[in-house]
This record gives sequence, structure tokens and C-alpha cells, in this order.
Amino acid sequence: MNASLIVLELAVVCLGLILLAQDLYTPAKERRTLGYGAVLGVAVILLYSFFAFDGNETLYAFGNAYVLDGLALWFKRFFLLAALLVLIMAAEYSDRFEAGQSEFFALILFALAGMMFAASANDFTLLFVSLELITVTFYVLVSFLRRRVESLEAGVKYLILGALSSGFLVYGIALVFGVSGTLNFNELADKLTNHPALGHKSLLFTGLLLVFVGLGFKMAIVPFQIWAPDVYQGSPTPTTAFLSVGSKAAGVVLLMRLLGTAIPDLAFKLEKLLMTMAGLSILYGSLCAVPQRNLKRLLGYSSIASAGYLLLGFAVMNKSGSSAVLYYLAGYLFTALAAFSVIAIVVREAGAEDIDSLAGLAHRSPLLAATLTLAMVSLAGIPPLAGFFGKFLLLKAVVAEGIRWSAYYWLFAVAVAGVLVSLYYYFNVVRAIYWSKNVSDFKPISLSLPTKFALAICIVGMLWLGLYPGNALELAVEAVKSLKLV
Amino acid sequence: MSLLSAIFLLPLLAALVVLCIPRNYKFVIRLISLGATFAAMLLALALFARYDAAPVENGFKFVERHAWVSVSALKLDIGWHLGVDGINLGLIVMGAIVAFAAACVSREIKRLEKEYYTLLLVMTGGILGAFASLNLFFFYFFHELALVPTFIMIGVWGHGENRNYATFKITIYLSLGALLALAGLIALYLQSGANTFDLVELTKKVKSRPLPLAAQSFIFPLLLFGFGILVSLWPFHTWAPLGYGSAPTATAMLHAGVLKKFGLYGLLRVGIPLMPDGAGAWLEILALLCLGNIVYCGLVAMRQKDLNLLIGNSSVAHMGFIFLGIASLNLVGVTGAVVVMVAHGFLAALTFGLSGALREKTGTLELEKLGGLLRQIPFLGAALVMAMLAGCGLPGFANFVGEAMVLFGSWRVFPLVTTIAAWGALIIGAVYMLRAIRNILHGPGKPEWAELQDASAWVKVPFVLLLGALLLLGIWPRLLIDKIQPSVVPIIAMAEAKSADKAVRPSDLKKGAEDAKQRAVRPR
Amino acid sequence: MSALLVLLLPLLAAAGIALVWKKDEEFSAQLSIGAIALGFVLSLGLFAFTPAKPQEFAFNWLAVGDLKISFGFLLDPLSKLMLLVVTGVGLMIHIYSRGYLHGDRSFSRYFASLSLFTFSMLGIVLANNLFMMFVFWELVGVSSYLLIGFWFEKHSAADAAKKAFLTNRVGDFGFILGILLTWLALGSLNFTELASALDGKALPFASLVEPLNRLVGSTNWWTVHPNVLATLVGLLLFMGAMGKSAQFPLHVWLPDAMEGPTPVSALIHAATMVAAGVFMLCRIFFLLEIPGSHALEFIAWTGGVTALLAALMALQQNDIKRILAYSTLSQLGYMVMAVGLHAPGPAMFHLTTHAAFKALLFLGAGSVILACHHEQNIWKMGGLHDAMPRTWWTFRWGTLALCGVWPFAGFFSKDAILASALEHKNIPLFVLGVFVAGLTTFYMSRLVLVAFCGNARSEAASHAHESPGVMTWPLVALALPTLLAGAIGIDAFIAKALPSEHPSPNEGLLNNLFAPFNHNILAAGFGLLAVVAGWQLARTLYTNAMSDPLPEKIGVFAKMARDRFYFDELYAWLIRVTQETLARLADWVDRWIIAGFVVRGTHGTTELVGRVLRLVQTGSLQTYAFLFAAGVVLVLAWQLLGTSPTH
Amino acid sequence: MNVGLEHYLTVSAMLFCLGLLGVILRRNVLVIYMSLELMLNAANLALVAFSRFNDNLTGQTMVFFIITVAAAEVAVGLALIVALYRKRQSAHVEDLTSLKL
Repeated sequence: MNASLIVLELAVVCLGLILLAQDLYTPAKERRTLGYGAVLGVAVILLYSFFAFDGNETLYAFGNAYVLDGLALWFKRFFLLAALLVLIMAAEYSDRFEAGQSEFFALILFALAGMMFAASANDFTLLFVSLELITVTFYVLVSFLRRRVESLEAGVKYLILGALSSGFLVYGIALVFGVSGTLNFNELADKLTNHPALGHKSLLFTGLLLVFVGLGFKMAIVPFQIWAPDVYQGSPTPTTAFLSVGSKAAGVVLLMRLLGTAIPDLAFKLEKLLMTMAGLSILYGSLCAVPQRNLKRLLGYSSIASAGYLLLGFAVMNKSGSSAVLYYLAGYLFTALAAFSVIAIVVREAGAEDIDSLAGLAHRSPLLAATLTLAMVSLAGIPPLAGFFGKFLLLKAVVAEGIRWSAYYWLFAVAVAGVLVSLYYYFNVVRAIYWSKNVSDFKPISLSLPTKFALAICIVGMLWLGLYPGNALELAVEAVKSLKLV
Repeated sequence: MSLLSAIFLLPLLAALVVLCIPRNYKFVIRLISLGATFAAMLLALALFARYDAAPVENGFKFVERHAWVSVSALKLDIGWHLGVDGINLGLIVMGAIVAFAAACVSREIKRLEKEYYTLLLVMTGGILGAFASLNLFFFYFFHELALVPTFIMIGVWGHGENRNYATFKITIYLSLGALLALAGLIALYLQSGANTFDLVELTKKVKSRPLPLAAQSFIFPLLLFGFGILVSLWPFHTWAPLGYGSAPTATAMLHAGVLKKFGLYGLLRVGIPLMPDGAGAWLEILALLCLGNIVYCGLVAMRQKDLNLLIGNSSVAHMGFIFLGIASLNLVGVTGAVVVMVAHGFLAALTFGLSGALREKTGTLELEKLGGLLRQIPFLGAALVMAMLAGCGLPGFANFVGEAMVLFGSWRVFPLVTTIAAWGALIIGAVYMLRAIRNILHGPGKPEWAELQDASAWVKVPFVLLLGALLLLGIWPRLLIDKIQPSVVPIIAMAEAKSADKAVRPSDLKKGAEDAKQRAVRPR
Repeated sequence: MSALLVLLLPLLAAAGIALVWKKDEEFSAQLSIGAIALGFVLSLGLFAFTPAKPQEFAFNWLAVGDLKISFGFLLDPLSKLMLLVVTGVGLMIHIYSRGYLHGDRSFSRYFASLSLFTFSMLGIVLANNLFMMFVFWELVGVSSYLLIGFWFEKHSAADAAKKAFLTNRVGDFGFILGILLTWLALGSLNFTELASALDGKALPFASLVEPLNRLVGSTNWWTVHPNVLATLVGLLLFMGAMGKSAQFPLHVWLPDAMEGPTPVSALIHAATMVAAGVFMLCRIFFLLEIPGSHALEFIAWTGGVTALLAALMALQQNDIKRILAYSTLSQLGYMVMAVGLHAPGPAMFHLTTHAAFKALLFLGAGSVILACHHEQNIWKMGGLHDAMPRTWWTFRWGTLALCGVWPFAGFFSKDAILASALEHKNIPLFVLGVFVAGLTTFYMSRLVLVAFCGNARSEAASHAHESPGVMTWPLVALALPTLLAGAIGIDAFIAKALPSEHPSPNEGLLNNLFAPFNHNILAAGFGLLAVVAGWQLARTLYTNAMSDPLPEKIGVFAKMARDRFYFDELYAWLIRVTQETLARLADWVDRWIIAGFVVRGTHGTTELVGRVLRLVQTGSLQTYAFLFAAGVVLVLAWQLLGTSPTH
Repeated sequence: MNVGLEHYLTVSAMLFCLGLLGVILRRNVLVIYMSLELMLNAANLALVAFSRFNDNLTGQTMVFFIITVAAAEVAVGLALIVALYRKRQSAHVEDLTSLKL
């Protein structure tokens, strides 16, 4: 029982509190600087994480409820990096809130803390609490633009559906606890191995499925994707960004723990389900995005598709799949955040979220244009960017399973079809940037230094993961070592 | 950095440099691009000069390999592996020359030069890299790297009212082709049991233990149609004329001339030798489909009203001969196919370049509007006449040599198909090519073109270069063929090693079943 | 090596003119003339001082697997003679052109193309294998394309060039197939190797029978027989000759080719290019006379029919050049017929003499045309004999030779052909030959009477005057062989290379002069009779005629003859209904089925599906909650009630 | 009769379904929200029952967490709904359809 393991989370929370306190002494105009302060803080914590832990051995705390292993550490750093970029975006964006900028930053930090706890959750209790911490903060973040009806509506929709999903989640937890008599992942795993009969209890399986529903909601996979487009569209862009990267990743890591640590022996029962959901999500996301004109909504749909691709890595139920998932997530972090950062600025300039508001971006700010183009190309999965290698690994893992069960070839075909369709709408965006007919204004867009920095990080990340995947892949493989998968 | 990698890394580096230059230094940007492509061309020629047909182990020279990604846990090992043999040597040289020519004709671009030249250089690097790599991953990687700029360039700098539709179409088509090919390559990677994308390793592995028939029978079609779509194999050809019709000149030159050959090269390099049985089942069908290219597209070309569409269709038709040569699967035919690949590269670049110059001068390519231009623009006119005649297989140009060899090679295997192909080559080709000459250059001069000026000395450079290459190879084919032939021999040998596979086949299937089983009963 | 020099000189000249000296017209003309002059001298040397037995030398041009193609020369009497013809006649025509084309805008381009043509033609002559021959065959086609279309601004010229090239291509299609078949059967393309491969072999094509039977699905009611193949090879190769030598039914391009400058018509469409077909037939004669092959009968009759049709068409032409063109056709018919009658020797003989006098006639016609300010209608001429004396007597000599009047060259060669017809007991063709000879005399006399005699029918004709020396001296130079070529023993020389029916021992000019009579009096007699008859008929009809009396005499037939028996119309229609229709169809399918329906269809469906799926997102929270719950229920039901995952 | 585990579970299941139906069928956001709380409490009941019957207190700790979280959720949620009501003068879900398709 050593509390020193949660030092990172503590640091983040304290940072948030300091921010709130500092807010009292800061005049409204300088609030933005608080955001940059938060960025610095997160950066420091991120750096510190590299000195403090190496994640080679698995450490437990709070009666095995909290685990710190390679996977947890990988995801903590992932979340920290995401939060860092999102905070820069938020600082850029914050002048659109007439009040409560620093609350916005602080809430982002609290959500971050929740995600970091989720990364270490080894117990249904911690799973539930961290998830709720994320969700509840997001209720506020989503509806932060109190004057805009869309924002509020999105908030309410997210609130109701989120609460609904957590209702299923807790009920599922209750059932699991009822049958197995434990809430700890390791113990559950042991029980399942020692008494295989337990695995055939349909009540337990129901509970697990309900938990899975809760996580599926976070990841926005069909059929629990319904909220995503509306919420993505309605919320402030930084929130959308954090939602699409952070909260999705939280779902991913929890699902990974659940399948890899808690129920490795039952996981194969979910194979068919996971495959189906993956295929459906890919198709639904890609197809619905085709006629979409609203940028953020478009990315909402595309994030559903991405969730589908992530699920491919789960469906194959092996380490190569899981490491592919991590790799894809890493790429997705840079890509999505790049896209959203650009969109945030464009939306601020144009006041509209329609694709046509990108018209003439090539002239107004070549950097933004290039970044968004790269992001789209990466999302479409075209070399030499991160998205390509991520998709390549996932597809490779899928095809490899084809030898065992030919259904995977069909899954592969579906994935390819999805890529093909997605090319079309990503391409539309690029087209809007470079050669749309009616370019209204050529007024150049000026970018603040931090924004440039953030964009640079994203571009470098996309290219590095695409051009030199070796190290990143090694890290991913290291991270999934602790999972009980073949 | 060895000679080989320098050839395609140079343009990529130049692309980075261009990226860093402020956009209003247009002259510098253009200069750098020209310089880089020119240097690449010289290097390629040096490579060609230093290449000797003496046999070496694995048959590849100028080999260069570094580790790239090697994750033992995932059994993933992707290495950087370059090398040339007679087959890709010609393609690389041709690609480098065409790239320089393309950079020369890019004068026509008048907006967003910086982006344009960056993309052009990336495309060049990608193309040459794809041909130089012996690792299937990079083979595909570089192809995609070259493909994306193609789409963007057509979309941004293309012309014609249905440009956007063309861009959309070419994007979807080529991406579909590329993805199918990728699927095939991944499947190959897994099924071969070698767990490597390294072509040499794969070849060794397959020689010792051929792929199971079942695997071949579904991987080869993937590759065939994946690559086929990239090469506009009938009936997946409709993207080509449209796309080239609306592409900027340089893009059309590079894609039609060089990048398109990627699919054929892949089929020849990967599909046929590694999967002889899979190939065996499909070659007749391929031979029939290539008639679709030669005859059908030739007929379509006869009806075109726009020069670029005519050329586009004719270049689709020429692909048919290469497919026919590959399908014949004997030394003469395949060597001929490779020769046509190179020759058509020069030819397509030449024709598209000339039509681009024509459009620049007259502003239109509609056959009806043009006429009697030979008097006004003797150089461009003469060059166009030569290009057209080369296109309908006139001796003295490289195409004739290749096509003749293809006919000789395929005649043994598919006499009927060859007969029809000969008709397409001699008659149909001549009909539309002469029609173009008749409508554009011959006939009474029209008043609106009275004060047209002929090309200036600098404009002539690329065309002279390409024509020279065509004539040189047409008059002295051994220059190329003596290098190609030794490298084709092993491919034929592998392709004919079917019976060996049959011998191992049952054990193979059992083995496959076994490892499938033991994968299925994993610890749960 | 000097043969190589002969071949390359014109090429160098052409290249030099095209690349360097385009601006300097005078020099380019001299360059081209000099090249061919030197070539002529060299070929004279070859002719005189090299041994008669064939010598051959070759470079390895291309060698892949079992396909070995060499770039090589075969020097035997046949090629030597042909060299002499090409360079000799060509030289005259080159010189003449300098005067004829004087002041043309594209003077140098003309000479460049002329030299290019000479190069290609010499290539055919010297080639030692079928592939080389095909290569230069194509080059000849394209250079004639360039020369016919020399005045490309004229629609008629541009179309004529296109027509000529395409028609030739049809012939070449057969030619290449023939080459492929030969290669497949005999494994070589070299003439001497082929010949040695053939002799002694009973059924040389037996090796092909089995595979071909497999191909055509050999049934008990039909299988490919070796003789069928032998015939097939012969005919396919002959198709090439049909194209180049404008044999029926591929004869349509030659008359239109007259759109080119007159010297071009003289060189290409009288003396050399059209003769290439006959030359080729002589070259590959051993392939045609394979035992069991029926190719020769077909060839003979094709020649005969061509000769007859062309002569009939010539009757009613009024354009001086077209008349000559049709006479060329019919003379070519003679030669091909001779080959068909196992008499390649006489064919070559006639080719040689014909080259001389037909070139002379064309050049004379050119001089007349120039004198009458580019008037080509003979009914607008007349009375030129005293206006332009030198043209007049040379033209008369040419006519006499063409009609086959003793002792002009044409008499001897034509007689040899008629004789060989008799010797093969092929009476129908003999009669046909004699009849055509009569027709020839008739229409040539018509031409001479109308154009030169009588009195001028137009301003231009009345003010006509003799052409400059640069044009008339070549006429004189050509007039000599026209008179002598028959008797100086050319046939004996050919006999060294080709199976000739009556290898006339070359014993002195005098004996040669009378050789035909004492060798086959029948042929010679009938020949001369036909001449006399034709001349009589023509004189009665056309002396001092102001317009053509023939139409009201033979009515509709005359019109048919004038309209060339509607072959062009027939072909135009055929092409329209076959190839054009196919092209339309293919284009339509491409545009609407493949591109339109399939591709756009897929695109549209995708978008539609997207729009439909989107409807789920109604925006109503209620629906969302319901769908969410429904999803949960679905998952649970499937996983719990549904079958457990199968493996 | 003595009350066994299954009775508790039945009740909690019924509660859960009631809550779900309420979410799906009711129009007023506040009522929907209450139904959601009902679902959470169904879970609580189940947990308590379970921990009572396999006498294991972990479940009850879980219940405390759930109650706490629910409180937080309610705070945020109600604030949100009030804000929405201010804006729209209604708390009916039909009015929440500006974001769709």
C-alpha cells in the first residue's frame, strides 16, 4: 500500500486547484496566461513521469485497486500529452468564454486526472469512479458555452445518455459482483480460472456485457455511438478534441484491462460481438460522414469509424492486436488534435463550422492548410503518415487471424471498404482547403506562438510515427506485455 | 548514401528545401526542382552505365539494406532494401529522364508554384523509390507517396470543367487498386511463412517451400486486379483518359509514363514468380482482358474529340501489349513487355508533354478547332507527328521493338489473341493517330492560329530528350535488352516451376490446417 | 561494306538536312542529290565488280531466347539490280525535282523526305531477313506518307496520304502474320536459312499442324492440313505485296497518291516503292513455290485481275497523272501475274524496264503540267509537240516502251511474261495479258494524241514552252534505258538469281534483239498485234477530237470506268458499317455503361446509403435513449440467447 | 415467508426497467433525470443485497461511491437543466433537436 504511485494524478489535481485559486487574483484579461501556466505544469508532470517511473515492474496500491504497469504508464503519458495540446488549444479558444476561462482549464485537468486514474484502474470501483470523474467533468465542458443553445443541448444529451450508460455500467458491476463476489480484476480472473463453471453463469456474462456497454458508450462504437455526432458538433472545439482523444482512449484502456486482466478466459466469447461492432462502426462512421458538411460533425462520424478500427485490434484478442491499438491511438492523438486545433481557429475566424469556411485557407495560412491536409491524409491512412502505419498494423493483425477463421477476411474487406469511402470525405476537406471556387476573404490568419508550437508537435508526431515507427512500436509492445493475451 | 538511394532521395530532399523557401522566390524554387531532377537523371544514367549484366547472387546489384522496423514480439521485420536488376534498371532510368522532362514543362504552372514543385518532387522521389525498393512494404509505401501528390495536383492545378469529378474518380480507383494490392501483399507476407516483406527472402522461401495452392488461388487475383486497376486494365480503365485529360501536363507525364508501370512491375516481380499456380489459372483471362485494352480502347480512342482523351485512351491501349507480353510468360514476350514499359514511358511523357505545349499555345485541344498547325509550329508539329507514328508502332522507335517482341512471344501461346492484337497495333492504332495528325497539323491553316509561335529553344529540351531516348532504344535495342534478358530468365524459371509445387501441395495443405488448429486452441 | 554506305548515305543526308541545314535550301538539295549520286556510283561498282554468288553480312540486332534478328545485307544479283534501279532512277528524279520544286516553301523538307525514302527503299532491297524487310517496309510506307502529304494544306493531299498509309497497313497486317507464321514453323527469318530449311522438306509446316488443330478445335470434319498452312503463309506474305504494289483489292490508294508532287509520283508510285511488292515476292519466291502450296495460282489471278481492271479504269481518266497511275497499276498487275506464273525472272525484268520508262513518262507529264501552269486535264492541253520538243520525243519513247513496241525495252519484258503464260498453258491469263496490252496501247495513244497532237484547247496550252534543262536532261537520260534496257541482257543477269523460264544466253545485242521471236513467236506476235489494234482504234477515235467520243459509244460502261467501278465508295461504306460502328459502340459503352452506370452508380449508392443511415440521428433525445437501450437489449439477446461464438 | 436474494434482485430489476422506461417514455428532462437516478438506485439495491447475501462488504463500499457520484452528477445535471430552461423556457426534450443528422 504505497500512495506514492498516484503522485502524477495528485500533481494534476493540485495543478487544477492552484489554477482555481490563482484565478481569484488574476484580472480577466490575463486569464489566458493561466492556461499557459497549466500547459507548463502538465509539461513538467509529463517530463517528471519519465524520471519517476519506468513501468518495467507492476506495482499495486489501494488493495490492488490501483495498478501501475507499463500499460498504465503509457496511457498516463498519452493523456498528459493530449491534455497539453488541448490546453494550448483551450487557451487560444478561451476568449470566447465571457467568464470562467480558468474553470475551463481546471476542468480539463480534472478530466485528465480521471483519465489517468482510469489508466490504472484494476478494480470495478475505480473503473466506475474514474469513468464518472471523466464524464461529469465533460458534462460541464461540453455545455461550457452557456449562451449557445447548441452547447447546452449537446450538454444535456451527453448528460442523459451518459447517465444512462453509467446506469447500465453500475448495474452490470452489481451483477458481476453478485456472481463472482469480488470487484477486483485480478481476483475475478483467478476465480474464473479456478472455477470454470463460473464462466458459464449467464448472469455474470450479462453483467460483463453491461460493463462493456458502458465502455462502448465512451468509445462511441455502434450501437452506442448515437450521441457522438451531436455532442461533437455542439461542444466547444477544445472539448470536442479532448472528448475524441481522451475519453475515447479512456474507454480503450479500460476495455483493454477488462479483457486482458479481468476476464481473459471469457474474452473469446466476445470475439464475434467485437468483430461485428468493429465492422458496423467502420461502415456507419464512414458512410454517414460522406454527405456531412459540418466539420466537427464530420469528425464526429469519422471518430466513430476510428473507434471501429480500434475495435479491430480488440477483436483479434492478441498482443499484436493490442499493440496495434496503442499505436493507432498514438497516431490518432496527433492527427485528431491537429485537425481540431486548425478547425478551432478556422471556426473562430469564419464564425461557421461548414466545410466551405475552409475556402482559401491555403492562401490565408499555409501552415494551417498544410496541417489540416496532413491530418486528413493521416486519417485516411495514406503513407507516410501515422495513420497509415497504424491501420497497416491493425489490418495485418486481422488478416493474420484469417488463417484461423475466414470471417476475418470479411472483416478485412469491410475495413478496406471503410478506408475507401473515408478517402472520399477526407478528400473533400482537402479540396475545400485548396481549390474551392468561391473564396470570400484572403485576410491572412495570424497564429500565436503556442499554437504554432502545438501544430508543430502534431506534425512532427504524425511524420515521426509514420516514417520511423520502430521505437514507438517497441514502446507499445512493452506496454501490452502485462496483459494476459497470447 | 549510395548511388541508387541518391537517385530518389535527392528529389525528396529537394522537396524539403523547396518547402523552406518563401513562396515569392519562384525562380529559385523552379531552379532547385530542375536541378534536383536533372541531377537525379544524371545519377540514373551513371547507374545505367555502371550496370553490367554479369550474374550475381540473387541477381540484384547496387544492393543497399538497413534495418527499419524490427519488433520480434510481433514477428514484424521491415527493412530498407534497395537493388536493381535488368527489369527495374530501365524503369528507373526512364523515370528519372521523364521526371526531368516533367520539371521542364512545369513552366505552365502559374499559381501556388511552391506547393506544386514540392509535390512534383515528392512524386518523383516516390516513383523512383518504389522501383528501387526490394522490400514490398517500401515498394508500396513509395508508390502511395507518389500517388497522393498525383491526386492533389490534378485537383489543384488540373484543367477542364469536370476536373473535380476526374480527381474524385482517379482517387477512388487508384486507392482501391492500391488497397487490394496491399491486401495481397500482406496476405503474401503471412502465407509465405517467411514473415518478411523482403522480396529476396520471400523468393528464397518460396523456392524452398512454394505457397499452398489455396493461398495462391486467392492472393494472385488480389494482386492481379489490384495492380490491374493501377494499370487501367480493361474494364477498370475509365479513370485513365479522364484523369489524364484534366491533369496538369507534368502530372500526366509522370503518372502515365512512369507511375502506371508500378502495377505491371509488381505483377512481374511479385505476382507471377511467387505464385506460379495462381498465375497459371489467370493468364488466359489476362490475355483476353488485354484485348479489351488494345482493341476496345483503341476503338474508343478513334471516337475522341479531344486530343488528351485520345492520347489517354491510346496509352490505355498500349498497356494491353504489356499485359499480353506478361501473359505469354516466355522469355521473348516478357522481355518485350519490359521494353514496352520503358518505351511507353518515354512515349506517354512525350505525347502528354506535346499536348500540354499545344494547349499552352492554342488554349484548346479539340480536334475540330485545331488544324493546319504544322506550318505555324514546325518543331512541335514534327515532334507530334513522330510521337504519333511511334505510337502506332513505327520501326525506329523503341515501341516497335517491344511490341514486335510481344507479338513474337505471345504468338506461340495465344495465336488468335495475337492476331487480333496485331490488328489493333497496325490498323486501329494507325487510324486514330493519323486522324489526330490530319485534324491538328494537316489541312489548311486557320486564321485564328496564324500568328502562333513555335517552341523556343528551352521548351524544346524535354521533347528532344524524350525523342532521342525513343530513337536510341529503337535503333539499338540491345542497349536495353541485353540487360533485361538475364533478369527475366529466373522469373520465367520460377513461373514454370508449377509442377514442383504440386508435388509439395498435400503436405502444405495439411501443415496449413495444423498450424491453423494450433492457433485456434490458444490458452484462454 | 560499300553496300552499307549506299544504304546510309541518304539517311545521313536526310538527317543533316532535317537537323542542320534546313535553312540552306540549295545546299540541302545538293546534299541529297550528292548522296544518291554517290550511292549510284557505288552500286554500279557493286554491280560490275562483285562476284555473282550471294554474299551476306549481318550484325546481331536483337537476340532474345530463340528470337534472333540480325541487321544484315544480302548481296545477290537480285538486290544488285534493284540497287541500280533505285539509285539510278532515283538520281534522275532527284535532279529533276530541283527544277520542279524550285521556289517551294518547303524545298528542304522535300529533299529530306526524299532521301529518307531512298534510305528505306534501299533497306528493303538489301535486307537479308524478313524482319529487316518489314522494318524498312514500314519506313517506306511512312516516307511515302510524308511525301504524298507534302502539300498537307490541301485537304485532298492530306486525305490521300492518310489513305495510302492505312491501306498499306492492312497489307502489312497480313505481312507480319506471315512473318510470325514462318518464324514459328521454320524457326528462322533469314532468307538463306529459310531456303536451306525448306529444300528437301516434304511438308515444312507439318510441325504447326498439331498446335493449330488444337487451337481451332480440330474436329473430325475439319483439321488443318500442312498444305493449307503453306498456302496460308504464301498468301499472308503476299498481302504485304498487295498493299505496297497496290494489287486489287488494295489498289485504291495509288491513284489518290497522285496528290503528291509529280517527281514523287515518278519515284515512289512508278519506279520503286510500288515495285517493292514485286521485289519481295521474288525474294521469297522459294516460300511461295513450296510443293502443295496453292498461293501462286491466287497470286497470278490477282495480278491478272488488277492488270485488267486498272487498264479499263485508265480508259476514261482525263487527268494525265491519273492515267499514268492506272497504267502503273496494270503494269504491276503484269509483274505480279508473272510471279504467279512461276516466272519471277520476267517479273523482275519488267520491273526494271518499267521503272525506267514509267519514271520517264511521269517526269514528262510533270514537265507538261508545269508548262501548262499546273493544268492536269489532258482535254485542256493539245498541240504541245512543237511547243516542247524534248519533252515530246522523250514522252513518245516512253509511250512506245510502255505499249511494248519492238525494239523498245517494254516489248521484251512484256513478251517474256506473255511467253511464260503460254508455257504454263495458262491460256486465260495469256489472252487477258494480250487484251490488256491492247488496252494499254489504246489509252496511252489517247493520252498522246489528245495532249500533244492536235491544237491547243486552252490558253495555258497555247503559251506552253519547254521546261528548263535541269528537268529535261533527266528525261533524255531516262530515254536511253527506255530504248535499250530490253536487249542488253538484263534478263540473263536476273537469271543468275531467279528461276527464269528461258534463261536467254546473253550472246550479243543483235541476237537479243530477235530473241523473243525465235524463242516464242506466238507471244511476240500476239503482243504486237494487240499494239497495232489498240493504236488503230485510238487513232480513229482521237485524232483532233475536241472531247471524248467514247462515252456515247459505250455509255454507262464509260461512266463506271471513270468512277473506278465504285471501289472507293464500296470501301468507305464497308469501313463505315464495320469499324466505325464498332468504335461508336465501344465509345457508347465506355461513356454510359462502364463510366456512367457502374462507376457513377457506385458513387451514387454510397452517398445515398450515407444519407439514409444518417436519418437515425434524428436529434431527439428520446429516440437516442430508445436506440441506446435497444442496442443494449440487442447485444444481450444475441450474446445470451444466440448461439455461442463458433470456432 | 422469508425474503431471499432473488426477491431483492427482482425488485431491483423492476426498478431498473422502470427507470429505463421512464427515460425512454417521459418527455420532461427532469423526470427523465429522476428515472436515471432510479436506475442507479436499482443498482445500489442489487449491490447491497448481494453483499448482504455473500456477506462481503466490498459491494457496500461500491454503493457509497455510487451515491457520491450520483450526487455530483445531480448537481451538475440540474445546473445544466436550469441553464437550459433559462434559455428555452422549457424543459421538454422535443425542443432539443437543433443538432441532428
